[in-house]
Amino acid sequence: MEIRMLIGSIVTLIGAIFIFLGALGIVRMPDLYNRLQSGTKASTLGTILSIAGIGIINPAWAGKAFIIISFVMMTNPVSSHTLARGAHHLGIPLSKKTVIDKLKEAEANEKKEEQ
Amino acid sequence: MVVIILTIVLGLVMISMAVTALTAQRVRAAVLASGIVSLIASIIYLLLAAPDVAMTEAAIGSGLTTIIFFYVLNKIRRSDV
Amino acid sequence: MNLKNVIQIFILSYLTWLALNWSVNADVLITGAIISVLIAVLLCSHCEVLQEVRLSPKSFAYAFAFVGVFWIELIKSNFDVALRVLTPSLPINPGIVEVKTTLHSNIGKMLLANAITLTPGTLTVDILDDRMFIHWIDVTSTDINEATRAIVSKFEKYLEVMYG
Amino acid sequence: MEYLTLQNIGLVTGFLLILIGLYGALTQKNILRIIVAFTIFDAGLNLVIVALSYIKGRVAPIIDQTTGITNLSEKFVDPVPQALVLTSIVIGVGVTGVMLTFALRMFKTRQSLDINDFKETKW
Amino acid sequence: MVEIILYIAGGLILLGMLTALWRFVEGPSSADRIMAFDAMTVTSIALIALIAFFNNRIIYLDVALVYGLLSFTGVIVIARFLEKGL
Amino acid sequence: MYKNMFIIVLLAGLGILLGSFLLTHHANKALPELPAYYADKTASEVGAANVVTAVIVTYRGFDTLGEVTILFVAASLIAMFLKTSKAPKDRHPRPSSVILSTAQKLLFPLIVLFGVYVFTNGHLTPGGGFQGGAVIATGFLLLLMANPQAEFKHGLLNFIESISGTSYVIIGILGAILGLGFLDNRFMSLGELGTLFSAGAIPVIYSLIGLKVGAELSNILHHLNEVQNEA
Repeated sequence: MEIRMLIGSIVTLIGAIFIFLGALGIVRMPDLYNRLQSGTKASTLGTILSIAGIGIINPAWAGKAFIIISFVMMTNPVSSHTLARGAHHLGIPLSKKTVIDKLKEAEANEKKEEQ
Repeated sequence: MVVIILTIVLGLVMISMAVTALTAQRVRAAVLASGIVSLIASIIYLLLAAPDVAMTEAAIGSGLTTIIFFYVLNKIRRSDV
Repeated sequence: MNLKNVIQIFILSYLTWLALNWSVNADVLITGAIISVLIAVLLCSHCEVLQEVRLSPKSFAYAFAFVGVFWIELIKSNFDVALRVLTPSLPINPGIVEVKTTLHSNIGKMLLANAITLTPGTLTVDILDDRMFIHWIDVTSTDINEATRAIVSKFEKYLEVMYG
Repeated sequence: MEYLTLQNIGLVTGFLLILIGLYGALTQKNILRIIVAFTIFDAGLNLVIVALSYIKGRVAPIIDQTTGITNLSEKFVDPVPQALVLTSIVIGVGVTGVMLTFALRMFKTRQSLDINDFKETKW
Repeated sequence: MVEIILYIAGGLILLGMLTALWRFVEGPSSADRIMAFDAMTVTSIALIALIAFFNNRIIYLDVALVYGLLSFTGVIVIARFLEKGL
Repeated sequence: MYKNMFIIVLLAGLGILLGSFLLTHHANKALPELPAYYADKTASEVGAANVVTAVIVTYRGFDTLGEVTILFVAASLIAMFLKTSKAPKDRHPRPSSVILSTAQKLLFPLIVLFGVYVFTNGHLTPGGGFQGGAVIATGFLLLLMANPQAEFKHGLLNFIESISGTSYVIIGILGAILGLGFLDNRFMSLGELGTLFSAGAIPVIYSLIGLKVGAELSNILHHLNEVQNEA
């Protein structure tokens, strides 16, 4: 009983630490794509772990916690993918550290073929 | 006590976002800021023991209003929008 | 109107309904069945999304293995990115690389892209037929084949059995 | 220190939002920004009403295992203002939608979003 | 013991929200703002779950689900608005 | 200049008014008479676990009827404003990626199911017709996101809207004939408190409101999607 609640609260705490690190990444990273990497992904794992911890503490809440977790895991990658795709189409620049951009080359190639 | 501190922080965020909404350079940033005002309002509704209102604010006040705003902004493409 | 598709959507909705209500009273069961049938027949008779799923014992086993591998990768790479964020010099080497996938079904591609996106360090930016463009936080190779081996292969071998 | 209650914080935040929203609606020139200020005003008004209905130490007016079914009027916060605010939020989105489509029509006829360009009905 | 750990977790979550807010104010592009908005709303789901735990009401989790659903659709709409696909 | 002075004086006056209200008001220690009656009697009189839902649907049912009417008028106004400028389709939106369209197909039934859950459980958990309708409209919105030029079944939406609106009024009249007054929920059995089939007609009424609101909001979004781009 007591052990289970302790485990649940520690899982929640780990989730909160991941959320904080993700937010730190949002501020520190140099360009949008790297921010998406650290920011929304780490926040997603943090949220999942927090809710899982709450579900462990109260086993009666496990069903709803499971629904929320699977829902977040289904939707969050889709929204970050859509955002990254839109940003790249809009031409939001990558940082100076970037070594390669194959997508830009591919789009340039397609345009050349059309003409 | 913890709840009071949490509410104060959330209230300060709401007010600063409302000021941001009025001073933002582009309308889309203003709309996003007012969306954040509504989202945080729904957390404060939960703290004030009103889950029904919180759900309505999250679904209708924040979600649908922002979506309708962006549909209209999509029809008015100008440099300051 | 495809019977297999309708039955799959019905089972999915019914399980979701039971998990949402978290009770097995008769009224919950009956209402859920009626609502799930209505949704499956009226709204989803044309969305052929779960058609390509293969239903065999082997694919179920691989599904469990996929979930396990996915969670291990998720936690491992989260620690990796967290370390990068905490290091003062910010050791990143980002770039957008191209990889190839051998999956044909849409849902397999979507699951693969979602798994890649959810693991920090890699992010699916765009997908054109079987070419996927992935933003990689630490580019070790710009070659298509090597990037494919490093990013895609670990998930693909499970998804291939499940969705083809 | 006794002024620092949940209700008072909600009231102060709501009042400040009302003032900010009203100031924005009166001073902005762009129609879309006026509508944004109006939604902020709306949010502040609703927050004030809900904060007034809060009573310290009481719970949300929904019966379940944690509340029991006796002496409910000594455990619940006021449900009537909450129902009122629910109505107000739904009507708010209808009004905002109408305002936005009207702004769209105005933009289409005059290619301008400045409120000073529409003076025919001014008196 | 459990409650103290959860209070610390709540504090960290709030700090994360505020840090994301800084990125929202800072910009520089619209896409950055949307990303900060997304991170904030995902974080808020965890905050709502904690509030539900401290009030001991399972019904608050419904609010978290609606919140997540609407913020997801909002981010998709704004991203499609940016790439002119609306 | 005078206008700015006027605005500042107005806001300062309002600020002083609100501030003095804040300093003089006393927090309630107990519920007033009417809310106390609602809180005590809802379980036995109406049978709903959610007191707010009981107030909205039964005690203050006329307000909700008016609210639904206002939303209907708003939807009609939006349609009227946008329909007059119907032009040939000249929109070329950027197509969505495979990931979004596949995820939409998978999520759409689940979102609609969740909306139905929200409004059928309106008397037990927070939520109800308006929130559930908004969630269903979100599902349709996702459909539009994945394929902006999708052909919508306009007739079906209008049919659902009018049928559910009429049924709502008919149930209200049934309450007046069989029960005690217009929109009275006690002509169906109250059931056991806390189960799905309880609270008389409240789940039925809220489901009808949910369908109507969902159809109306989907219609609004569809009209906004169809109008052609300007400038």
